[in-house]
Order: sequence, then C-alpha cells, then structure tokens
Amino acid sequence: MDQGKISAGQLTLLIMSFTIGSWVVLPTGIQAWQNLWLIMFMGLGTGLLFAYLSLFLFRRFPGKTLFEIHERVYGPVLGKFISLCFLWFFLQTGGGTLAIFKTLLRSTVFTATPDLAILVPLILILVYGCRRGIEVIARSNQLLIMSTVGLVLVSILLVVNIFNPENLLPFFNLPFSEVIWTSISLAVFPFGQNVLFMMILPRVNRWQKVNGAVLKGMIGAGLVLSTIQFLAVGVLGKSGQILVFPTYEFYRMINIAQFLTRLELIPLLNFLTMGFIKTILCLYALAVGTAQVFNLRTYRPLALPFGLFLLLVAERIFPSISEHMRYLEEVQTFFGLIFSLLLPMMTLGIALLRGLPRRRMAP
Amino acid sequence: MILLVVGVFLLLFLWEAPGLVAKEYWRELAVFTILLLIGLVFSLLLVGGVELPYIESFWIKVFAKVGKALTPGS
Amino acid sequence: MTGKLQRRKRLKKGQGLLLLLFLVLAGGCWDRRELENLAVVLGMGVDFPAQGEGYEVSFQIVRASQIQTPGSGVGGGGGGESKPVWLLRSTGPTFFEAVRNATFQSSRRLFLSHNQVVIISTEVAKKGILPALDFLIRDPGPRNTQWLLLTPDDPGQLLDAAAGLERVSALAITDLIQDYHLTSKIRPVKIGDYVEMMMQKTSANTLPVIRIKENAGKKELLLDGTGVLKDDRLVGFLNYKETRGLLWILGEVKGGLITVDLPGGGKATCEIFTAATKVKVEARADQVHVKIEVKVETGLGAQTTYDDLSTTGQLKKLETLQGKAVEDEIRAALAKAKEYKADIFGFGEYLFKHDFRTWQRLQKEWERYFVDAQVEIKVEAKVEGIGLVTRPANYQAPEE
Amino acid sequence: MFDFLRRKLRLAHLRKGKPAPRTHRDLSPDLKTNLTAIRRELGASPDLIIRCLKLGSGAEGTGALLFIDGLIDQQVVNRDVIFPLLNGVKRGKFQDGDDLLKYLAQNVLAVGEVKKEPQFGPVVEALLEGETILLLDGHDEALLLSTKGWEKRAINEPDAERIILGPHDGFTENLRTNTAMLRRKITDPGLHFEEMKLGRRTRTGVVIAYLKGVVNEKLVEEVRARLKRVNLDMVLDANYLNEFISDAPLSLFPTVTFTERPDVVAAKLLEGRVAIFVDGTPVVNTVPALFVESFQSPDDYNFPFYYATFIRWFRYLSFFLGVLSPALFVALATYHQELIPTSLLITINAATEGTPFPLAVEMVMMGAVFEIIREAGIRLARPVGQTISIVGALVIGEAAVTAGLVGAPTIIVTATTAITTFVVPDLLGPGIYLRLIYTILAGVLGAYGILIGLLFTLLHLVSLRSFGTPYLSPLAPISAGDFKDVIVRAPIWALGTRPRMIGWPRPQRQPIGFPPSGDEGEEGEAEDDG
Repeated sequence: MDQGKISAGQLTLLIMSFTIGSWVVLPTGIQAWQNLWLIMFMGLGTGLLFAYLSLFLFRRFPGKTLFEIHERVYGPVLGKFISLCFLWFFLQTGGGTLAIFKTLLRSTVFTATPDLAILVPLILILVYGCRRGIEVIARSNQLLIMSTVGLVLVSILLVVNIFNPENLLPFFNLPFSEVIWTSISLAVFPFGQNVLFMMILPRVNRWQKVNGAVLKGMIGAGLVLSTIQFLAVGVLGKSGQILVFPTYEFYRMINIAQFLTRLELIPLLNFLTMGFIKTILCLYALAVGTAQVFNLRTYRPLALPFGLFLLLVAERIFPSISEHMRYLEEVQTFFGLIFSLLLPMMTLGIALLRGLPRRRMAP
Repeated sequence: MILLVVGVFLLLFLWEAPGLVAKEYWRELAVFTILLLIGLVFSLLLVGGVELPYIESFWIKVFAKVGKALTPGS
Repeated sequence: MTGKLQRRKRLKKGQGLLLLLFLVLAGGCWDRRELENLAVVLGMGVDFPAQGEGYEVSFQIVRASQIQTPGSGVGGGGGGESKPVWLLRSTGPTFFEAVRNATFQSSRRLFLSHNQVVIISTEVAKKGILPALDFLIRDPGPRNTQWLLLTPDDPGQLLDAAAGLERVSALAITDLIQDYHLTSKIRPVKIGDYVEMMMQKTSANTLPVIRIKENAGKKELLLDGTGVLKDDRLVGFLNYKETRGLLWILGEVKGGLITVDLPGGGKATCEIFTAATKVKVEARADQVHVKIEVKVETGLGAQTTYDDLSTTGQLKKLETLQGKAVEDEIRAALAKAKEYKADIFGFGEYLFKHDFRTWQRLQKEWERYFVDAQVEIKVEAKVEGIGLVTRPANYQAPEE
Repeated sequence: MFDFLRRKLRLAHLRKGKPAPRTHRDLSPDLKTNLTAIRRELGASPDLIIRCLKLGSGAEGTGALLFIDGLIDQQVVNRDVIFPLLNGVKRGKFQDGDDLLKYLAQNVLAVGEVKKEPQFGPVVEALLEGETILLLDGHDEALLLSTKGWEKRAINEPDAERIILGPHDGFTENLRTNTAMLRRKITDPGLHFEEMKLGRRTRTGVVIAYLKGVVNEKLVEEVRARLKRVNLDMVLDANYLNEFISDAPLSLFPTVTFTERPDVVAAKLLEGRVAIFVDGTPVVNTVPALFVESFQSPDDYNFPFYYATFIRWFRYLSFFLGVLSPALFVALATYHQELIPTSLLITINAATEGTPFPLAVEMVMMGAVFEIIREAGIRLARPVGQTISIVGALVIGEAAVTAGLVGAPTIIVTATTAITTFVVPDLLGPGIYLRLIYTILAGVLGAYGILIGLLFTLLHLVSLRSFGTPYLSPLAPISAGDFKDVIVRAPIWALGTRPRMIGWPRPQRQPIGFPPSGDEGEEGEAEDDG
C-alpha cells in the first residue's frame, strides 16, 4: 500500500480541486441561473452535513479507509460487495469527468482531433501520477490549485469592464421548492462526491485535523465555484442559460483594449488541471480500493488497468453532451445521494448498532 | 486494428508483469491480469464495432421515473 | 537503502512512459492549421442570394502580404498591386454551408475567429437574424464580440467600399463604431449582446445601420441611424436623434454634442462631459409608469451668435434649453418605439429584475402595457465649462 | 523491451567491481630489498627519485629518501629533510638503543607531519601522493614525511559564475586550498571536514564538509553512506560522484548542485547543507539540491533586496520563456490563432507566407541550429568563438529568412529562447530537453499538448527528492515560511530562519527581525545578545 502521508493543508487543497473538478465546466442547476451563486452556499451547507456524517464514521475508525470500515461493519462478504458498488461509483465519477473534459476540448479547440488522441496522453500521465502515490498527487495539486485560485482572482479584474451587476437580478424569483431541489442537487454534485476522500483520509498525517481540513476545503471550493458563477452571470446575463459551458464561455467576452481577447484557452487549460486532479484521485481510489478488496500488498500495478477502464468509460458513458446534461439534471442527484449519503449513513447506523469499534482506537 | 490493440495490451502486460514476478507478488499479478483481460475484452468489442451500451443511458432509464416523480416543476 | 533502489526503478518507468507518449502522439496533428494556409476573414456580410434559397455570405479576406509590414520595405512597390483585401461571395442553404462552400473558391481555409463585423442586409433582418447567424453563435471559432450591423445595401458591395484611411474596410467599420461616443448617435451592438437581449422576453433589439455613400463616384461608408428589431425581425428605423434618445434612456451616452436654438436666433453647441440616467419602472394599477431622470454636464463648445453666453444667467437659460433638447430626443425615441411596439429600452426587463411578480403578471401582454406606459422625464442639464473664451471678440454689452 | 533495457541499465549501474589487489606485505628490514620492491612496483619511472644517504655523525645508519619529482616541495626536502639528516644528529642526544626513527622524527626532521608506517602498500600510496619516504637500513618501518608541494593555479574568479558585487575568489584544483578558503569564510569550530579516498586508481581525495549543530546528522550519514558505495575506477571531477550519488540519476533535473564559489558553499553550509569537495577540481557539490536554488544567484545577496527580488523574478520569467516560448509560439500560430491579436496575426501571416516547413519543424530546426552554434562558440578559442556566434546568429538567421526557408518570427522566438536560456545556467541541460519536448507536443496537440507536458514535468518534479528533501520544496510541498528567499529576496534581517526542509534541526539563524532601528541602536544591540 501507499506509505505516503499528506498534511491537513494538502488535504484541504485536494478537496478544493476535487470539488471544483468538473462542476466548474459543466454546472448543474442552470434553471436557477442568476441565483446559482447564492444557492451554491445552501448546497455547500447541505454538502457539509453529508460530509460530516461520513467524517463521523471516519473518526470512529481512524486510520481506516472506507473499504476497511465496510469489512469491519458488514463482515467480509457484504462489505466487499458494498465496496465494489463504491468502486463503480468512483469509476463513473472519474470517467464522467474525463468525458466532460473530452467533450469540452472537442467542442471548442480540438474539433477535428479524435477522442483517443486527447484521452490517451491524459490517461498516461494519470497512471504515471497515480503510481507515484498520494504524496505526489497532493504536492502537484498545491501548485495547480494555486494557479486556479489565482486565475479566478485575476478574472475578477479582467471582467470589470464587461460585468453588469444588473444581470444578477432578480433575487430568488424561483419557487421555494426549486431552490431546495437545486441546493440538494448541488450538495450531491459537486460537494457530495467528496465521499471519495474516505479512501484518502487515512493518509493524512494528523487525523485529528481532518474535520477542519474538510470544512476549509469545501468552503474554499464553494467560494471559488460561486465566484466563477457570479462572474459568468454578470458577464453573460441571461444568454448564459443557452450555453453548454457557461462558466468557461464568459471568458470569451473578455476584451481588454482590443488586444487581450479570446482568452478562454487559459481557463480551459486551468480547469482541465482541476479535472486532472479529480480524475487522478478517482483513479487512486479505484486502485487502492481494489487492492484492499483483494488484500493486495501494493496498488501500483492496478493503476494501469484502471486508467484503461477510465478511458473506456469516458468513451462509452454518454452518447452526447445533451444526454450528459440530462443525466446531471435528472439522475445524478439520486445516484449520488445513494453513495454520498445513504450508504455512509447506513454504515454508520450499523456500526453504532453493533457498537463498533469495540475498543477505542486512539484517544 | 485488432492486432494493434492486442499488441498494446501485451506491451502493457510485459511492462508490469516482470516486476511483480520478481517480487513474487502473485495475487497482485492475478488481479492485474484479470483487470487487464477485462479491459482487453471491452477494447476489442469497441474496436470490433460492437455497440456497447452507454453507461449513463442505463441509469437514466432506471432513474427517469423516480426523477419524474420527485423533480418539482417538470 | 532499498528505498533508493526503488526510487531509481520508478524513475526509469517514467522515462519509458514518456517514450510511449511520443509513440502515441506521433499519430498526427488533426487540428493543425498552418498560418500560411489561413485566409483571415475580418468582415462578413449576409444577404439573400439573387436567386435560389439560403444565404449569400460575403467574406472580406486579408491579403496579409499586401498589408505592408513595417520594415519589410520591398513588398509594397510592385507594379500590378492588388488590393489588400479580397472579397469572396459564397452561397449555401445555411450560413455554415456558405462558409464551407467558400472553399470552392478560396485556396486557403477561411478563418473566422478574427472576424470583426457582421453586416446583415435588411432583407435578411426582416426574415429574422438568429436563423441566419446561428452558426456564428454555436461555433467555437467566431467571437462573441463581433459587431453586428444592418445595411439596406448589398453587404458585399459595402465591404468592398473604400475604407477611407484604413486599408481594410472591416477594420474601418470597427473603428467607426467604436468612436460612437464622440456623437452618441449610434448604438453599437455585439453579437453576444444581441443574443443576451433576445433572451429577455419582453425586450426588442436595435442594430446600427451602415450604408454606402456615393462620393464623387467613389463608394464610401456611412453610419446611418439604427434599426429596430422586434422578435428578431426588423420592423423599422430610428434616425440619429431618436437613437440618441434611446441611448439617453439606456444610460449609454458617453459623449457627443447638444445643439440648441437660441431664443435670439443662432445656435449654441455644447459638448457632453458626463451623463447619467436613472430609470425607474413601476406598475401602478393597470398602467406602467416610467420615470426617467437624466443628469448631464456639458461644456459650451461653439456658438453662432455675437451674444455673451458665458454669464450666469445665459448659462442657466442654456441649461434649460439643453434639458428641453434632451427631453425632445427621448420623447422622439419613445414615440418611435411605441409606434413599433418594441420595448427597445428594456422597461420590461427592468420590471423582471426589480419586481419579478409584477413582471410575471404583465409579461404576457407587455406590448400593450408598453404602448400605454406613462413616461415622466426629468432632465437636469448643467453647463460646466465655457472653453477658453468668455465672449465673442466683438461683443458689445447692451447699454442698460 | 523496457524491462530488458532497464535490467541492462541496472546491471551496468550496480555491477560490483573487485578493488585492485593491494599488497599487504610488511616492509623488510633490509633497505635493498625494500628499494627493489618499490622500484618493481612503480616501474622505471624517471620521476621517482631515490636519494641514498648516510646519517650524519651521531647515529650510524644508511638510509634512502624516496620521493616523486614534481609532487614535493624541493626546498622543503633539501632544507628541512636532507640537510638535518646529513648534519643534525648530534652525539650525546641519541643513545644507542633508542628507536632511531622516533629520534629522527622528534629531533631532526623539520617537517610538519611525520608518520611511521610498517606496511608496504601505504608507503607506496604515500609516495604517490607526494610524501617523502625515509627508509633506514635495518628498520622494518618507514617514515612518511609530508612534503607535498606542487604547482598550483592561482586563485581567480570562476568563469562560469560571474557576479558583479561580492567576493571574486573561486576554488582551485587543490583540495587543501579549497578547504582553507572555506575555513576563512566560516570561523566556527562546528565546521567539520571528513576525508575519504575514492576511485580505485585515482585515489582522489574527497572531503565532506558540514557545519555541526546546523546540519541534520542523518543527512551527513546519508552522504557518507552514498559516497562509500561509490565504486569507481576514477574520480576526475565532481560530476563523477554527482552522477553516482544523486537520487534520480536518470532525471533531467540536477539533484546535486555544484559551484566554484567559496561564498556560495559557505552560505549553503550555513543553511544546513553538506558540501562535497573533490581533489583536483574547483567544482564543489552541495546537497540537498532544490529546484529553486538554480534561480538564486550569489549576487542576490550582494544587492539591495528590492533590486534582487526584481531580478529574481526576471530569472523565473526567463526560464519559463526559455523553455516555453517556442512551444507557445507553435501552439498559438498553428492551433490557437484566435488568441493572437488581429493586427499581429496579419503581420505574422505575412511574414511566414511561403515558408516550406510546418512551423513546429521550423522551430525544432532553428533550435538545433542554435544549439550547434552555441556549442561551436564554447569549444573554439575565445576570439574565434565569439565570431562564430555572431556570424552564425546573424548570417544564418538573416539568410534563412531571406531565402524563405523560415519565417522571421521563428528567428525572433529562437533568439529570445537563446538569450533567456543563459539567465539560469544551472538548468541549461533540462531546458534544452524540455524545450524540445514541449515544442513537439505543441506541434501535435497545441496548448493541450503543452499542458500534458507541463503536468508530466510537474509530477516528475514533485516526486523527485534530493537526499530526502522534496526537490520542488518550498513550492510543493508548500512551506510558506521559505518563500521569503524564493518568491522574493527578503531583506537580510528578515531572513531569520533557515530553509525549513533542510535546516530544521536548528532553524533559527538570527533574531527574527524587524527593520533594524537606525536611531539609537539599542534594539539592535539587544538582539545581538539574544
């Protein structure tokens, strides 16, 4: 198994990148357009609630990954089965992220390039990075997330001349039920997918600090996403609602002195690095999880086949981007709820009922 | 094309396997091989022009009814 | 130190990976476009073809080598010098098809990403603009910041017209449009803005109009008023004055001149320094009330009388006159808009943003409410500067 | 295939060679036998001088002095060894029965270091290292007299690392001179040197230097262990060890830094690093090496901090420009033309019209031409070299453009690259490779290709370690406290702590300061005491 350790600060940044991951490119809850940046915070609150349920579980079993907890709580057979379900969830999350970025690249810059040419190099470095362990992932993420946050801050300056605050009105013109629905769907995606970190938390060198790190990471991600959405609404106005990639496309409107124009390539690549981190974490969770399910001594050889699976899934996950958007709007919430809320809650419930763990692990 | 795919997989296998054999990681080798074989099968199906079902379309079908019932305003 | 050995081994894997990366990438370069194979399009015109269906699109393509680059020295001199731009016309059932069909005539691929202006003939505008321009919005290539213009003439000929000081007429048009604030009698519209306005259910769009002006046998360009589009279709035009009125209401007056007739004969022209507009829309009972407050600060720029306009009293009078003039312009615009039943001012959008409930109630019959709307206009003009001169040189103070 | 290669490489790397057989014989009491044996061992070398002599009155004895001509200080041997031996043994002081050798060492020989050696092997070694051997008939031990002295180069400024302000002395090829220069910089009893001989045939002196109390002891042990593992025939330069002891011998990036400047070495030791001196080369290795070290110049600390910070930023900028500008240009001009401002696009379009090659090929070609010109310029005699550079750059560039082979923008970009690369000389090697890789990737996949390349480089860099220290620290893992000497160059009084990743055993360097108050000096005084 991976012996690398990451610090709580690195965990915070990983959670930020992971959450920003794909939502930043393909946002959900577009029907709440002007208010999405506000509802984001409601979603964040709900998401934090979910996260803390899982964290509660983790703090009962410090130093154990989700899969090890499963085996403790459900016994080897049922535990393994539930772990396999989670593997499917990770595979789908990672593959979906890849698919989003593949579509983004193919519908903007590389219209003629075949899927494979885009995906294969990416998969290769994903596998390469995954084999190097969580330490390397966390460290490279530190630089990548910095550049993304920097980009967001800079873009605030860049859009000053085209930002129209009027576009943010009206506040809360939605029926209340829809606000709730949107915030729940936001809590599941992007925030709920953080359940994947249950595979990574044991790698944090000070598990007592995990709670704070998760809180900071998710709030940070919420702020970044909300800012981007805020800018997109202010710049694009209502026309953003008909765009496939509104959060990215508002960069197309930037025009500084007729010279700095068409800058969208920079956020495109920057967001791609966020997707890269998200996918690499999925790949890592897949490899480590499988290794734990089969009681292997190392996860490293599994990175390659799972990289391949991600490639296949990314190819065959959606017939088209509109199907993908439909999935995100209609299905994702239920699907995600099962994994980010129901299953951990069930595990926690059964653990509590069975009085596990029997002896306290650490003070 | 099929040959190419098989070749690539063989290459991947040869890349990884000797290290595992050297360390006598037999279980790891077994899982690795099985996973790679699954990958190979799907890749061959894809290359061979077999229409694999789209993953999410399945879930959409499953959840569409639930979604209809629960989504307000649609 | 087995750890070290392991590290070494992993590293070698990394190198191998790099090698594999190259093998994979050696495949080909699909989206590559060599610069020298590009035909950079700077302006486009859309019209209906003389016969048949679809659209006729004119492209203004730069001949890069003909645009003298500083330092190249030799390039320009040659005998049969061709024009720096090339006008290419192509037709197709859709805009996209027309773009592709251009490859029948052009040795190089059309490159639309740098296109600056799109000129739409009024014929097309009458049938609807979005169907014609959908490609430009959907495709990742073209910019969202292209300027949209209408022309009653043939857009192709327009693009071919002499560009004055510029070598490329599309760039000339861009400059013309961007200088709108010198007069504030034209309202520039970007393609992104147009789409944004179309998303607003109750609003109507405007586009600037450009046409060809014959000058001593040479064709030149002239920006001429504004076209009003309701529901994506051209319904009428605004002249300069009405356009200014529109800009007053939208708060987009950035500069320009106000000329007033003085009571004692003669005229005075003031330059607008700053202008600010506040619009408030309220729905009382069954009627929409619009309150427009304009504050404008100007400076006396020219007068055609021998009077001393620089005295406090005279300036006060001037201010009142200016207020009247501005109100006049606004009234004119309002009248035209009501005539066309087109809410080009975004009054409905204002309601949407500030009073969503009311908007929901009124939006279905917004046209009616808009026409019946009561408009209250308050203009506060202030003359702040008088230039470098107080009174005309030969001014004689009247003996009292 | 890879595995085969890998095994091959590993074998080459780790194959254990047997050290050359060394004689462990004892010396014989018979002088003649000993001399014959030494003659046989060294062959008929003309530089082996054997001076037979009879000891002066007082003690009877026949002896022989042996030394290698050129390795010893003639004056010392003549004045302080031969002369006293011939004249200095005074009757009365020396009683029969005393150990003659001990007597000679204590009373007669006027040299600093005298050692007794009973074995044959070490005697020969000492002889070859420049010591003078005194053999006496009837004694089975030899005296080794330290009379080393050979021609040295004078201390002058290293050519490769020029600075404007600050000390201008550089290391020489002489190990002792070098360590002495370091002693002159750091007068601290904690400055320890450990010597070992490496290279089976060259027997090169290698010295590990560190500052006890500042350095992490584990690091010293690690350096010692790695040096012990070095099993080489020859160690002619610091780089011989460098490639052997670095963590990632196949990485493009240097995980061992080197310098020719004593002030640099001193500063690094004071940060908690370990220096490795190698006899016979003015180059000194220091470990652990960090990526950001390549961007720090000694001049940074000799100039006011605001200026130094500014210059440092430009060094970062230059490196990224040097590595990325061809790739970015290729990506922009062949994939993302929409990003180029319109007027510039038209200009470039006009300039590249009619060139026969794809831009990426053009770029790689010109890059190669540039590297060749550079290499030619370095290898040739200096005046000619400069001519080559100018002729190469101007004539080839100009001619290629006029002939329409390449576009003028390509030349401009290549020239930019050429200049910017030299700003960070430490990373010249990685720079060349990265530039090539990125350019090719950009030619294939545009900006996405560059991103892939950058991500790969990033992953590689963060996984590198140099003697346990993450290579990319303090950037990743972030240690914000160290940014004061990385992102900026903070004022000297603010550089209160050593780099956290290296100098953690004793992090504080000086009172962590505020601007020293200029008025009374009270505060400053108090701080000095603390």
